[in-house]
Amino acid sequence: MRNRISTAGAGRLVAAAAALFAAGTASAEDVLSAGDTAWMMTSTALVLMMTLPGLALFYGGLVRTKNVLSILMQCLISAGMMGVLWVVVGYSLAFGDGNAFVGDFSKVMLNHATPDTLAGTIPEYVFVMFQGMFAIITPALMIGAFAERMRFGPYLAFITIWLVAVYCPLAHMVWGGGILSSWGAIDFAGGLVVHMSSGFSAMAAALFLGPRAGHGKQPMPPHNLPMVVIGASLLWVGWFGFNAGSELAADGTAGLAFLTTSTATSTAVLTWVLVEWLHQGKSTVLGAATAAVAGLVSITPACASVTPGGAILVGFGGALICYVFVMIVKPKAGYDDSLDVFGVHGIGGAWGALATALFIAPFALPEGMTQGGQILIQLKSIGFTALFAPVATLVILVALRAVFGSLRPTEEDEALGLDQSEHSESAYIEAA
Amino acid sequence: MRNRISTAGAGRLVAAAAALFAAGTASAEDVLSAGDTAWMMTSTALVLMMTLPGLALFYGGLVRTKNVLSILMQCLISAGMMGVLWVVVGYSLAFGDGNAFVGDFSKVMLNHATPDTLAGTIPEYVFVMFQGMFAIITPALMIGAFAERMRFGPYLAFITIWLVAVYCPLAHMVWGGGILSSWGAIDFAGGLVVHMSSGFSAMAAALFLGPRAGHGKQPMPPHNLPMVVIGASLLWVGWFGFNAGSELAADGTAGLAFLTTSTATSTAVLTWVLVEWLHQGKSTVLGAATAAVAGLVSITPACASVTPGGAILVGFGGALICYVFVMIVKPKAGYDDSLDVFGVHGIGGAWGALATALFIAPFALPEGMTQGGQILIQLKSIGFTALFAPVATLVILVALRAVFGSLRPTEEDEALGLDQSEHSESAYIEAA
Amino acid sequence: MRNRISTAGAGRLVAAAAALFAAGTASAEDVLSAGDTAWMMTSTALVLMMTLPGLALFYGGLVRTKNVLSILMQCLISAGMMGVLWVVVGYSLAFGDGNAFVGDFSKVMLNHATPDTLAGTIPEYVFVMFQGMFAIITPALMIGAFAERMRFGPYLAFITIWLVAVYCPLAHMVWGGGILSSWGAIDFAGGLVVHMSSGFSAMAAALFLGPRAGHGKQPMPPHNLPMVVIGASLLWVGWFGFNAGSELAADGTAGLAFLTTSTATSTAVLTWVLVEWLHQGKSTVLGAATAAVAGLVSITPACASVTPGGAILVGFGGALICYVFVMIVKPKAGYDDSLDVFGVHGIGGAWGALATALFIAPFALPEGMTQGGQILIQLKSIGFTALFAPVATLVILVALRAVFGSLRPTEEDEALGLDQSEHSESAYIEAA
Amino acid sequence: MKKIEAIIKPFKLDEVREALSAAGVSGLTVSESKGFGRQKGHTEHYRGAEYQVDFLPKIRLEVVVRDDQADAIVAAIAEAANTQKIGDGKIFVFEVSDAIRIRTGERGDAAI
Amino acid sequence: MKKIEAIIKPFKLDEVREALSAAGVSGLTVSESKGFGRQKGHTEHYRGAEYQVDFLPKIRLEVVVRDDQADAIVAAIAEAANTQKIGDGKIFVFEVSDAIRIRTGERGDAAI
Amino acid sequence: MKKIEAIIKPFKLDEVREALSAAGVSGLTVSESKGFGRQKGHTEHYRGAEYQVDFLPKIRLEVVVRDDQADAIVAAIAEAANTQKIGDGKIFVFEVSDAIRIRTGERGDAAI
Ligand SMILES: Nc1ncnc2c1ncn2[C@@H]1O[C@H](COP(=O)(O)OP(=O)(O)O)[C@@H](O)[C@H]1O
Ligand SMILES: Nc1ncnc2c1ncn2[C@@H]1O[C@H](COP(=O)(O)OP(=O)(O)O)[C@@H](O)[C@H]1O
Ligand SMILES: Nc1ncnc2c1ncn2[C@@H]1O[C@H](COP(=O)(O)OP(=O)(O)O)[C@@H](O)[C@H]1O
Repeated sequence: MRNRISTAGAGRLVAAAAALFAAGTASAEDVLSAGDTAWMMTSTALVLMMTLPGLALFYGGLVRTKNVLSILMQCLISAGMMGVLWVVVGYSLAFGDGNAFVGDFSKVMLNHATPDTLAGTIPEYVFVMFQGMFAIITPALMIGAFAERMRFGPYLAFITIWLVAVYCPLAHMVWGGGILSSWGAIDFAGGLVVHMSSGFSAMAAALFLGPRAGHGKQPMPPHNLPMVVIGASLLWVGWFGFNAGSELAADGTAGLAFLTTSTATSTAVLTWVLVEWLHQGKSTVLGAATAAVAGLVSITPACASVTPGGAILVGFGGALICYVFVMIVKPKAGYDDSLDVFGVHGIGGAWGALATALFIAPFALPEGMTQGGQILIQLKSIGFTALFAPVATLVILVALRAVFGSLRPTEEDEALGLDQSEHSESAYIEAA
Repeated sequence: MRNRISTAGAGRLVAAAAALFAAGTASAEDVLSAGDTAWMMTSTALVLMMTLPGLALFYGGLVRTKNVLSILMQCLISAGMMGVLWVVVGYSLAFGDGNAFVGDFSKVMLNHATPDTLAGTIPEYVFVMFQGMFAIITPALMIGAFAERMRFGPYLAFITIWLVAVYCPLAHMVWGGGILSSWGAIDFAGGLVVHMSSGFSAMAAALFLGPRAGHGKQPMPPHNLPMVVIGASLLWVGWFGFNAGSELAADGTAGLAFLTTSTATSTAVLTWVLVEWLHQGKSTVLGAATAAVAGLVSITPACASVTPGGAILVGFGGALICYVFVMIVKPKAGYDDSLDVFGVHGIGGAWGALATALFIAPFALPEGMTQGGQILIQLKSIGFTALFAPVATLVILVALRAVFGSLRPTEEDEALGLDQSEHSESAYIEAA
Repeated sequence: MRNRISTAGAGRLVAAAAALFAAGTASAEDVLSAGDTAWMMTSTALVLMMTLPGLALFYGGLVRTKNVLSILMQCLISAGMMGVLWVVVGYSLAFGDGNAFVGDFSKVMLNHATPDTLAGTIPEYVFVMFQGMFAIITPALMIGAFAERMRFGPYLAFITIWLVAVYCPLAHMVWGGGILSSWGAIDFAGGLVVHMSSGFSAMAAALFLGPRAGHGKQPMPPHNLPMVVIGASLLWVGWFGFNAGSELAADGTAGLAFLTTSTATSTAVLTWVLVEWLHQGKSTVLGAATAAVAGLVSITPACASVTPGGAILVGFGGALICYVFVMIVKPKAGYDDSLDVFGVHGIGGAWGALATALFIAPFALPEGMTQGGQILIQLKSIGFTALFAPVATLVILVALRAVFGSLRPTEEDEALGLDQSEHSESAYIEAA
Repeated sequence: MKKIEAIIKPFKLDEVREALSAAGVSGLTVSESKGFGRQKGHTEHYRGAEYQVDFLPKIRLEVVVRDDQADAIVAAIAEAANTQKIGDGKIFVFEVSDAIRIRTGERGDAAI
Repeated sequence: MKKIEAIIKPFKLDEVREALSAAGVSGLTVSESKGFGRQKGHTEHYRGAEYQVDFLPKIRLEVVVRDDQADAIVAAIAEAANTQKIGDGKIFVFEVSDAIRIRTGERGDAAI
Repeated sequence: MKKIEAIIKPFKLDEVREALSAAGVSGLTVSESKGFGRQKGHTEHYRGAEYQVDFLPKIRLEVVVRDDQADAIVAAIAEAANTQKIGDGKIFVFEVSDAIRIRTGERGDAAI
């Protein structure tokens, strides 16, 4: 077995970058592996499934009946817009050579590649798509924070700019050979790039847009909990592609990432259910579903760096910390992060990025690095992401408000629901 | 990377046929690849997922509450009947030697094969199942055209005969070494065999059966749009198996097919949403979901023949053309293709088959062929399919009407809904 | 192609055990295959999908509205608790050396393994997770028998003990080199270990808990049949991982298992639909969905031992026998196996285990064994499982009743529904 | 004022509403309901369990009208909802003591 | 004629319908409703947000009967729907001015 | 006794219920309904098919009160449900001949 982690400094990111930069030059690596390719195509399909239908159902079930279609539409158009944008320019900005902060235009329209071009042991086309599915889900994760109160037009403009201005640079900095990668940050599958970036940006957007009408006064329970559970389940299943796929190969490290992903998630579900039981007297299905996502987020950056025992600790900690944020801090603080994007992805992602170093297995520690040193690197990277993403997001939103006037629907339209006001459709019709 | 397209005249079909005919004789190809086999088993599972639950949900959500179960049942029994029929005789009729128009009975019951028999680099059993899932979904695609108004018995008889009389011959002609293959038609994953054949046959059936009672007078909106979106999403995910699986290997061409599939689909979603916005003032979730399917259909025959840029054009054109058919032509013409099988699969499939040649990449053009020549071949193949499928379908339906009397339920039963009248069940029960 | 069946006495179980016991010692087998690993990670994800969301939806749709969340929660917590328990101790008890009846503590916390440890040609971590998904679904299968009437706390305690006391020993006896394996029992993917064990245990639990209030007097139709169909469909798709994954490799035997799985299931659907038509005058969607599961269960132990023709017989017999149990025996006998766990998994599993020998293909018969001899071994194994599982289950339940008082909710809570009484949630809310 | 309550077949709602508009009614309220009567229900099958459905879906329509309109309105409903088949439903007429339009506070005939 | 309106617990519907059939009623209409009263609601939890559910599911049953049947019918409902627990519900009686069977145009007692 | 029936906008239900509790009402029943009136509906689009939705969601609230409470209750509802916008709804008042509490058999004012 080829253990990429132990040989490759900060892990997959460097391996990926190295593979890409090496493309075209002959090397021992430069042979297509059908097994690795099979796994990566599967993983890519799984990551799309996380957004469609996974996330769409998870968020769609959590909102009120009158807004479920607006959520589905926001997920669909993320797959539409990001899917095109990624091939046209996003991939190049993230994985083109460029500088320490962003790529360049050398890979625009993928004109540099053919079916024969490899990235490591897989076709570069497959690598492009795998990464493209990350570019589809990351903006979509933010939807939950401003659910039920953002118009479709401004939303579409927002995620389009956000991909180019926030996601691609961050992906480049961490995975494309940029500055965080040179610090030595470990972010195997996207604790920083995907979850912290979306979670902290989402929080900024939630604060910027203000709470939903009636927030805090009127109950807004999920309109369909089975839908939430299907969504969470498909997220769990798809996340195996997200995490174990991030190895870019079907090997022992992928196997480790697969195992830690599931173990941390199981632990998080169990922990949340028991804590809620003690704290509230009963445990809820919504709690268990939320816990699954919290566990998945937490293990994402750490999945190839910890032992099975470490995964249990990551999942346990992730459940506890997210529980506190979702169940205690948010209600007290009073902000309207409607579906808890910050509490789960922002906080869970930061925890995971830290836990990566806290529980790092000996075989995963880069050569010449101490655990203490790695902890500091992780903290620095967390701090960087926690500042960069929301600040950039606010700049984008201010600009968009200048263009669109308001990003929100009118009061009347918000009361009517976005399904009607934005899309002229009803989710459920009991016809005669 | 082994690029099948460039070496194999009209592409996969010949490669597949060659592999099959060569089975038993030793050759360099005749070694099982675990990687290819892994990908093909995955692809096969994905293609089943397209029908169950993908298509079942997509169509099921589009009909009225009282008919949703009838749709689910029609999809289930397609998996039941076609699944058996394929193993017993269908595979042999499609992929047995036979003549230019249809296979023979040499592979009935798969008696010729053992677990050791290969088709190229994968077990023939896997190839049989992969093709079998196509034989399950193709008849099921037609359901949408005569939804809400065909009795279960006649439907079951219809698809059974249709598989043997329309699908197997066409699959043989295009993929089994038959006449269209000898013309040099390119149909990588089934624009002719699957989508045009079902779309044009469906149109014939819709006209033959006549419109639903109340069609054009009474609104018949989808009873559950989230169900439609889950269905479209699972179709998208599963389609990676359909298209990239059609390479029968996990290689660079599969990677290309994977990438073009997703890119064309994203483009189609984006295009439809923007066009609908301009044309109708708002874009709808149903539009976005329809667009995804239109994009997927369009790229199906072309997915291994175009560059990423070409895929954008295929998706863009597919969305535009299907939009016009679904939103403008159908309402004007007044026929009741209830769920737009013709407008999406028939038209989209024909567009894709043509676009294959219009946007063909240099590496995909068969040796010694000009682009103009390929365009003519594609047009001839489109014309052939557009005639053969619906005519054969009409013959079958006329015969069935002679046997069954009417293929439709009584007026009263149609008003009551097929769930009750055909299956004595209700989809949703709010019990005490 | 390496045909494990023909070389490995009682099949996969011995191969798996051999591979594990051999781990650490160098051998020709001891090389990681990326293709096999890709397929096994895919299979593992598919088997999780069978529970979440597959089984959760299948069972969730079958109960009344007021209990759907309790089902989802029981499935979620199985993934939570079993997922942790398996890594901590379950795997060791099942696949540790131990004695003829149970493993040992040598693999507790997986401390023996690293990402480099192999099980055959795949990372042992992947094997652990694949088996772990079986440990998640098996207890969850029992939920159907005592649906709508078991409190969450006792349920959680029950499945926790059951895994350790029933599942792990049985898995060891059959697959871990224990006594049934030494008899020569063939149970490729879990007819005994998974389906009979859960089916017979479930029956014991149903009898022990007694019928639901109103059982036999009041109709309790499924609250959401489309949900049932999505569940059954995802079970079908996921089952490819369950069965073909049980080969632990992407080879010809996996291809056979894949094909027989689908063929038997299609046959079962077709059979049930036609039989119900003849017997009841109409065929139902619920029947078709039930048939799919019956077919899948029946082929599970036999999937690598029969030809395609044999698979048709297995599916046909399975549908017939389960039909009789579900539609005739149960209503007559009057016990409340609410969602037919016994009738489908218990009976179907036993049938499959017998059919494995009845229809065994020559290439699958262990060397030196006669078919008659194999039939006797299968019968003996069926008898053993049919006794061991329910008796052990009863002992557990008696003990739990001593601890918890009653395992059931109060009459009032049962009338209110478990969603409210146990979890304080409503599945569906039509908010203002 | 009179309140006219009609229990009708669901698919007849649009026709009835049009007939009422034509007859000068400017507002009405409907709700989903289930009716038991001479019209036969049906049997559903779930894994061998038979389930008799006696209650059939009906629309319950309420409209409050001036006394002098009542007869015409009853006749309009009766005509529009009639299919000559069992289960077409009933119309019931009640006295209304008072009516208030919430928005304006208007009372009596002015409110409806 | 009288209209009898009863608000009952949903699980009592079958019993009540049988009691009414036994008492000679040949038609009735029910609808789903939610009741607020002395019977306590419950609390639901959603990610720490508490949500007080005051309205409980009830069945609203309407039956129009001849004047001379009214007392017997009221008694039949009251008996069949009674569980001796809070929340069993209410029965209200109203005068009906007229009744029409849509199918036949019959009026008055003949229509019900 | 009087029965007061109010057709109100759904999002006003909580306020109205509180106003009624404040006014001494201890029980009431509500059901979902759809109203047609001066308030405009909207158009929905499904693949080019336009679908006019004339009926808007309303809550139908019923409360039976003593004769002497009736005016105050009507006023309380009218105030709490008022948004000054078209579609706020109506209140209708009816005579009740009798009321029975199922659990106890109490009759008349004691039953409500
Ligand atoms: N006495 C009654 N009180 C209230 N509703 C009734 C009564 N009789 C009939 N209905 C309603 O009228 C509907 C039609 O009645 P039914 O007896 O089936 O047919 P028809 O009205 O043609 O005689 C029933 O489904 C029920 O909703
Ligand atoms: N004054 C009223 N007007 C209309 N409906 C009422 C009234 N009082 C009670 N109800 C209905 O009767 C139901 C039962 O009332 P409740 O006070 O809970 O119990 P009980 O009838 O046993 O006193 C309520 O849920 C409500 O639907
Ligand atoms: N004559 C009527 N009979 C019964 N319900 C009515 C009547 N008129 C109006 N309604 C109900 O009242 C609601 C509000 O009426 P509408 O005309 O829209 O506004 P407003 O009450 O402000 O004039 C309607 O949606 C309908 O449910």
